[in-house]
Amino acid sequence: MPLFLEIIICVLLVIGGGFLLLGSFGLARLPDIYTRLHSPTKASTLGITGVLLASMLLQSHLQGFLSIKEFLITLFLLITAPVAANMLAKTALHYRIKPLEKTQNTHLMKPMRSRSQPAKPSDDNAPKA
Amino acid sequence: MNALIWLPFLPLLGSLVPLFAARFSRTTCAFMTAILPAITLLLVLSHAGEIFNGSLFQASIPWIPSMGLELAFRLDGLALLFSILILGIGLLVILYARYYLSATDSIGKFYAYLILFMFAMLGVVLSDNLIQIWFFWELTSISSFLLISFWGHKTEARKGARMALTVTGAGGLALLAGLLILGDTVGSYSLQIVLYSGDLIKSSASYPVIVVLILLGAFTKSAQFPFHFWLPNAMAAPTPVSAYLHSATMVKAGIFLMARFYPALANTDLWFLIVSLTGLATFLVGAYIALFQHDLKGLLANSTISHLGLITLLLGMGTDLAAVAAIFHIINHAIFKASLFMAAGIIDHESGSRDMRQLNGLWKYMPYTATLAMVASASMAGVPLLNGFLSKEMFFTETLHQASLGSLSWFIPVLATLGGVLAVAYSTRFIHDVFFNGEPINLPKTPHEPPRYMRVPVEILVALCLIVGIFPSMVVGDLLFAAASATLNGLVPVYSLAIWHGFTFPLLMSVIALIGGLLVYKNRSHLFKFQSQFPASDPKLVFEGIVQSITAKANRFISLTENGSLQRYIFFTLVLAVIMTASSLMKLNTTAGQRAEIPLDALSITCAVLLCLAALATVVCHRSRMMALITLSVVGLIVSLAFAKFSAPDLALTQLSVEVVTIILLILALFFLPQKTPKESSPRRVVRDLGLASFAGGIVGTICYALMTRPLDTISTFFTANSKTGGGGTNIVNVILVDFRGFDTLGEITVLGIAALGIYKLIARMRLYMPSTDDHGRPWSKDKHPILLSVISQSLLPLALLVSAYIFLRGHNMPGGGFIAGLITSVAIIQQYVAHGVEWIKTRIKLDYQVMIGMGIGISTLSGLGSWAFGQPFLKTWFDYFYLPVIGKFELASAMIFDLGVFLTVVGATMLILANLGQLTTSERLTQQEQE
Amino acid sequence: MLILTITAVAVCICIALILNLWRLFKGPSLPDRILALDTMYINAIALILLYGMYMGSALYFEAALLIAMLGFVSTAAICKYLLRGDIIE
Amino acid sequence: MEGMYAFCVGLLTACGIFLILRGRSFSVVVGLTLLSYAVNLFLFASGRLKLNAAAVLGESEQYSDPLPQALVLTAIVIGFAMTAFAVILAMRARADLGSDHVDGALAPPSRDAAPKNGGSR
Amino acid sequence: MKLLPMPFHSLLLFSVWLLLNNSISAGHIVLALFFALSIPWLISDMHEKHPRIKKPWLAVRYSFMVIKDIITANLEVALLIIGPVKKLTPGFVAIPINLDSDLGITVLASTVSLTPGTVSAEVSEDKAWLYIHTLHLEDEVALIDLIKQRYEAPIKEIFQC
Amino acid sequence: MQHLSIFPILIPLFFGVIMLLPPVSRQLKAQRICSVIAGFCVFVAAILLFTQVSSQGVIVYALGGWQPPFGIALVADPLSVLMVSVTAFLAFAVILYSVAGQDKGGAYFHPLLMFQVMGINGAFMTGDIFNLFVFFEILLIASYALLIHAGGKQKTQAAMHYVILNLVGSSLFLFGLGILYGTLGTLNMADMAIKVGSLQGETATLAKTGALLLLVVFGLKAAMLPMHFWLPKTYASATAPVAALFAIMTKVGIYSIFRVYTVIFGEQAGELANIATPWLWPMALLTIAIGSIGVIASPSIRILSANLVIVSSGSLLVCAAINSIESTAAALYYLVHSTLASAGLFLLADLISRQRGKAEDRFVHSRLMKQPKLLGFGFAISALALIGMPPLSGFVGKIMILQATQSIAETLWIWPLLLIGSLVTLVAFSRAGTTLFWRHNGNEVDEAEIAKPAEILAVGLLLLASPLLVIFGGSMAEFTLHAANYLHDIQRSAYDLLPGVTR
Ligand code: NA
Ligand code: NA
Repeated sequence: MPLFLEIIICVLLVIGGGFLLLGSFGLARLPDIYTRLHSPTKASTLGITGVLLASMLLQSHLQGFLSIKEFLITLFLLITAPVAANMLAKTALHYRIKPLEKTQNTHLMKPMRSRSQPAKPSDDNAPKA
Repeated sequence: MNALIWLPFLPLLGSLVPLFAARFSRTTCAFMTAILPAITLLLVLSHAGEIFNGSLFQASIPWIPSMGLELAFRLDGLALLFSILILGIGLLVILYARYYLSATDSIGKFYAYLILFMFAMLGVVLSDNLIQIWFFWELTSISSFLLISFWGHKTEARKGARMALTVTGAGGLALLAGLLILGDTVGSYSLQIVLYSGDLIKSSASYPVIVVLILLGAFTKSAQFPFHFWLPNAMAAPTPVSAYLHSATMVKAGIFLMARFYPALANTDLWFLIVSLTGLATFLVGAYIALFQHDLKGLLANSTISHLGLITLLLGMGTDLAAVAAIFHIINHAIFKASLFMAAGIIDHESGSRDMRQLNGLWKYMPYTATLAMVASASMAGVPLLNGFLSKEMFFTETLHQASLGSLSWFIPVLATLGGVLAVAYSTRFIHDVFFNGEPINLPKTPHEPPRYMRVPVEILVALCLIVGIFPSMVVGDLLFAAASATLNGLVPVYSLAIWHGFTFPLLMSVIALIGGLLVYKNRSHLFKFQSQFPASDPKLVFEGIVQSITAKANRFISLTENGSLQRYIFFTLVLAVIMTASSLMKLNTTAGQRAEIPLDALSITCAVLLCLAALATVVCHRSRMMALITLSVVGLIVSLAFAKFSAPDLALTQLSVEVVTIILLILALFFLPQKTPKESSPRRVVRDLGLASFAGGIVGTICYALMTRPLDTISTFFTANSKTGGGGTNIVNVILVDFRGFDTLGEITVLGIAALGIYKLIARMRLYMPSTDDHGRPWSKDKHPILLSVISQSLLPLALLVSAYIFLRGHNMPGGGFIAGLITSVAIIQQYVAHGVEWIKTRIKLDYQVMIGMGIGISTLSGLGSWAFGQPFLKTWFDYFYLPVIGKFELASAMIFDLGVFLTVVGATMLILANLGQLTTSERLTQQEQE
Repeated sequence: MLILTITAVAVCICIALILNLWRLFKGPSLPDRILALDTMYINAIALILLYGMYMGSALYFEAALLIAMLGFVSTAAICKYLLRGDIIE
Repeated sequence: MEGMYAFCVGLLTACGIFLILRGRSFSVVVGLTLLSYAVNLFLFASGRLKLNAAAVLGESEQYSDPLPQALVLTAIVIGFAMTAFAVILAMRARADLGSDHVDGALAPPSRDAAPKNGGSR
Repeated sequence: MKLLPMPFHSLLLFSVWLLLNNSISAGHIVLALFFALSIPWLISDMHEKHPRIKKPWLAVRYSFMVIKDIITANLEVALLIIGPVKKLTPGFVAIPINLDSDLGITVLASTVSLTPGTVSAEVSEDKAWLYIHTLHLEDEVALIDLIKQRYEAPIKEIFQC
Repeated sequence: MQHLSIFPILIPLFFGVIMLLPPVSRQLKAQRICSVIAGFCVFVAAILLFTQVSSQGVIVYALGGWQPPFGIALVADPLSVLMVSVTAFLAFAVILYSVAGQDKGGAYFHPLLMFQVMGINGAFMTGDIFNLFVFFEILLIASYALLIHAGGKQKTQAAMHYVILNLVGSSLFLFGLGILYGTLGTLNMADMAIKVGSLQGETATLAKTGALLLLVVFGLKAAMLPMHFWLPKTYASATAPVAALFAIMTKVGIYSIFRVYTVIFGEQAGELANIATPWLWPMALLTIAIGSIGVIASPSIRILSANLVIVSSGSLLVCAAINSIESTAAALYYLVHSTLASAGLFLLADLISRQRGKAEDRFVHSRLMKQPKLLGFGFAISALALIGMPPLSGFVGKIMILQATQSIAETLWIWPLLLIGSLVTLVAFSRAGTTLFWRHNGNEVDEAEIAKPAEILAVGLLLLASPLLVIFGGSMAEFTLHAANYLHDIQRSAYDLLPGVTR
């Protein structure tokens, strides 16, 4: 295997592995569900892309022809990750999970739950119906 | 084969006659019924002459040789005697019953049962095979049951019949055991051989067992003490039945049996002890009880018991003369007791009562019947010039010659005389208490003489009492001799049938009996008073009580063990499995074998830790169901990774796709189930289950390890070698699935299809608990179909289908195949259901999933059937390589069609399950929401 | 070098998986756990690809593809369940 | 590796059995699923473990035993069908019997309710 | 029935098939054509009408921009994740949107989820507001502007909706 | 006719599939016609196969043309054709009965019946132990679906227990199979029989573990103590024709025990010879005992017949424990008899129950039946057969079993149990019969359902089998002896079943 190829693969792998670890690290570390959502949605998606690219290069080299079917996985993940995040956010909202204390605009959570227009901040203090 | 074979079967045919003849008048019916028995009787009599000359008729045809059962009959003196009794008295009973039964009774049914019994009884006495004897023996029990319960609407008839059947049935089983051991000892079930193997039998170790078992059969049938109680209760039967079965024939079957096996079993101390003591006890007990009966038939029944005891006693005495006497008494008792029962029946019939406290002074109303009854009664009492006297004299004579009780042998004649006294007493009571003794009290009817022909059978029998009594040797001499000869294997002693033997000791005993009996009767009030001190116990109640207490105990036991707890049932099953495997595993000394192990790596350890933690978490969190589902998913994921790691990509793919479908299914179901499991197991229970579970897990792990570390030589090399050349594919696993073991796969998709059909059945008309809030009481979100999900799902569908096609097509050569492809397609469609809802899909997809299943299984089957056209067995595959100009070389294989069937079945089944389950709520939920 | 890198990355992913599991157990809410599961799917894909690279085999690609497709379906289904109770309506 | 594998199989078995012995249908179904994982892994292991030996001709130097793999595939499918049936049956039982307990909430079986004399008279 | 009910999908399917099989042999091209035609035909009923991509070139440019943003976003997020939790200033933001098609909204929401420190959490029922959660909310107005101009505007142009 | 061996499996499969496809799937009437035709065809095929095997000997049908032990082979030997013939006969009667109206009350009755028959026949015919598992699952899943036919709480609850227990059983089956494959490396039973003899030491011990696990599985199917609990409720709650068909289901377990523990782990299995015997003894005897206790405690015909099924299982297991040619022959005769007789009783119970109003088939006072004579006659026939009283087939089976005991110890254990069991059955039946048919209040109700001709025919067919089994008892016993001989001497013929193996 040519060295440059090996280096590229290794770099891609390291990037991928790093971001994957980072995504999971964030998942474990971040303080509330809403912040945690960010971490796998972005970092892990990028990380897996790195690994996929590495795999693509290596397999192409091993098989002797351009093997780019790994793109398909990337495509799938890029399409689905935001939807999964969206569903999870909806669920978290539905479950009325308290966000981190210092989260701004928490008054928006109520209209988000009911999928209505955003309300003024003062509405948040109004007694619940 | 000769006419002998037909003897018993003529009555069998005859039992059908009354069923057809019942449509005619009762007289015609009786007449037609009598024809075949009459012919049989003539046939029997036609053999009599030769038998008197010492001939023996035998006939047999093989039946079940491996069991030792053949259809074998013998007609010797004993059989002749009994046949004549059975057929002769049977004919008289037919005539008698014609008048006895009322117009509301079904006479056809009665006659049918009666003749059926006649058949069975003839079968017993004519049998020449041990098993066949038992065969007919049990038939007599059955037909007797039917006859006793002829008036089945009466409680006492049902109970009496049940009791008789139970007691005689139990005896019958003992008899069977005895006969089987006997046959085994002799080495043949042929009676002929058995009768001549007496010495062999008596010297064998199993002799005592044989004797006891066979005698149990005989004693129960012949109502010997302590099994006598069923007979009085069988009196619930119509009187003709009592006259026939319970005096003349069936109860004599036990006696017959003893006489039949006399050469083979008798003449040992054991035989003497059991038979004579039982007989003596029965003789006295029966006579004593008879005296206190108020029921006419009860008196006769108990007297029958007593007389049967007498005969038994004679057979147990061990002398040849006693045996002769026994046989003579069989004849005499049959004659006088049948006539007495008939007389009692007439009295009952014409006065409406059988209670001797009501029946008084009937002489005035029915003098003719009274005369007949008195003669028969006198015979029963042993009055000279009547047949009863003769055999009783012989009996007394024999009692005097007994020495086997040693210095206590004088007990026997004394007790015999005592029995005689009691017999005279109850016979006197039968006459005096009924025909004299003042006026009738509260009779339902005014008594009168019966119809002319109803008396005829009694007349005949009473006449016989007299004729035999006066001219014994002329009338029954030959018959008695022949019968005795058969009983004694030809060694008949010298005996005399004269009425007068001079002033002998037996005569003195007779005189004592007569005078004593009259005296006892005269002073009966004292005896009755004495007897009334004892609490009356009805054997029927005792018997039913025992049966019911057994039933109750059984009930308690069953509800204790089968307590309806599935957990217990599973527990037992697993405990058994654990015990069995553990017992064997303990002999495994070294767990690890010689095969080299794969070294551990960090990745595997991590995955294993994940797997174990997730599995444990599933257990720990199982009460929070959603959580359990999530951890279960983790387990499933790691399992698929394991398959991938250990070189099974097909398995990994399958496990992954099945996993998702299972999770979706569980989620669907969870909606209708409680979200949380209550804590209900006691700590003890948890510990117990944990113990069992870990023990079982340990065993499985140990076996698994032991297996993996040992080398194995398998048939798989064949598959590797033939996969490409024989199956046309490089993916060996897939070739095994669609070719080498395609039959398994066909079965597997059938299972899937059936499961879908079954689930469809389960879902149909299901009443649902639909929670309106989740387990925290939150109302459900109003957003049915999140916009992002809908849009993205739509875009993913074509891609998913393409992937599915890809997986399907490559399956034969690369990991994949119809099953995985089917699951991917299903998941893709389900995703549309999740994203868009049922209504949306309904208008867009019009697939009949049931048809799809049918098509799938059908296509797979047909692809297998195609090979028949080429003379090949089912599922023989075909493949070939083709070349087309532009496309190039490609392969076509019948396995592809088979796999297509798999694909269709999987999609059809999965969708039939999930879509139907999903649809379940839709309509109801819509209305629910409108109300909100 | 490649093998070394693969091993190193595999270790990273192992740690990631354990972190995922930790979050899965810790929760505190169900969406947290589902998120952890979803992340685990992604890490599993990476793991399979790495294994394929390590073994130099392309046989494992489909497994990764399937996880990518099906993992999403199950995440979406569970979320839908938590939102609506009934996933097919 | 074999030891760890066997340990995992044993643990899965134990977890499955423990859950099957719980009284609620859902736990039982989850237990059955765990048990079927164990079964599949066990059956798979009967062909011995091999690395990088997928049973695809031309893809590996040595081949793992393909037969147990085929058997496990069949077992997975059948297991899926059975689990599906059990799950829906559990739903049905909840609907019919008013409880998700595997024994239902029925009155004691009629055997106990029958009169003590068994009706003979 | 149209020959090509979903031309974009057909193209996608065609290329994905070849991608999957790593082959451009004649046989696979035939198969790819077959699936590219047959699958859309099979599921055309299942497909709701969405606006077509009217400006493909713009779409390609947009894609590259998003990819670039994903990478930068990830680095930003990485810093936030590693950095002290105290520094986080998360918040919810409601973004008024002006897209008529569900597809457009979906693309916008997805883009937003993949790029700078934000996750789309909800779309209002009237499809006029996109609610997002952001890890690092400093200037709400600037964020809204950024999203509307950098992402919403090109999407609107691409789909002409 | 070279494909005859597979007909008993393919015919029901084919018709089952036809019934799922339009136009047949749309009309119950068409399904009924199909079903009757299928039942008849299966029966004819079974009889043809029976005669062919009787005259020409064993037929091996290598599926896919792959020679055993590599491919799956169907083996038509005397035992399997006997079982298949009984199944076919029973199935035909059950179909006849069900077309009279019991097939209503739920979808897919007839296809499921077909699949059930396919599963049972397959289990009997296959010569491959994993294929046996597959057919077990087919017959089980079909039985689950049939059990819940027509719905109702009792059925749901019974099904719950039945299904879960059997799922556990299936898991154990697979564990067992894994062990056996892991030690023997083959799945064909004849091949296993050959290979097992050379197992030694620890591998043999491991194989023994697997074999014993299979015994648990088969015991569960056969309702062997302590795994019999599921049976009474399951059989008693099933729809009549289903319950009747279930009569053969426990026999599948029994069959498997005979097949596996005489053929594979029989006399010639070296270190593993007769491993099941010590376990079978106590459990078989206890099964008879507990079945008999159940018999006496039964409050209704259905539960009574279910308990009789347990007793008959126990008796058959005793024969398996004796493990001799004679006992196997006895078992086969008894098996045929008890299957058909108890099936007949299940159907009869339904007819009786339909005419007795609320009392159903319980042994209590009730109204008058519409057809007391007909039903009473049928009841008497099946009672005599099941008690084991002459002149019906039960007594032959019973005597054959009694005669098959070898040692005094065996005799002392078996005889009293079997004979007391018979007595208990006699008591139970006499109580049942007198109560059912004679203890009524005299009221006749018009709406009571009369037994339909097809139903009477079905019951008649099943009951008729009993006297026929006695009349032709000689040839029947000869055949079972032949089958038993073959089974016990399998080592000699094993290589004939394995064209793919050279000695
Ligand atoms: Na729904
Ligand atoms: Na973002």
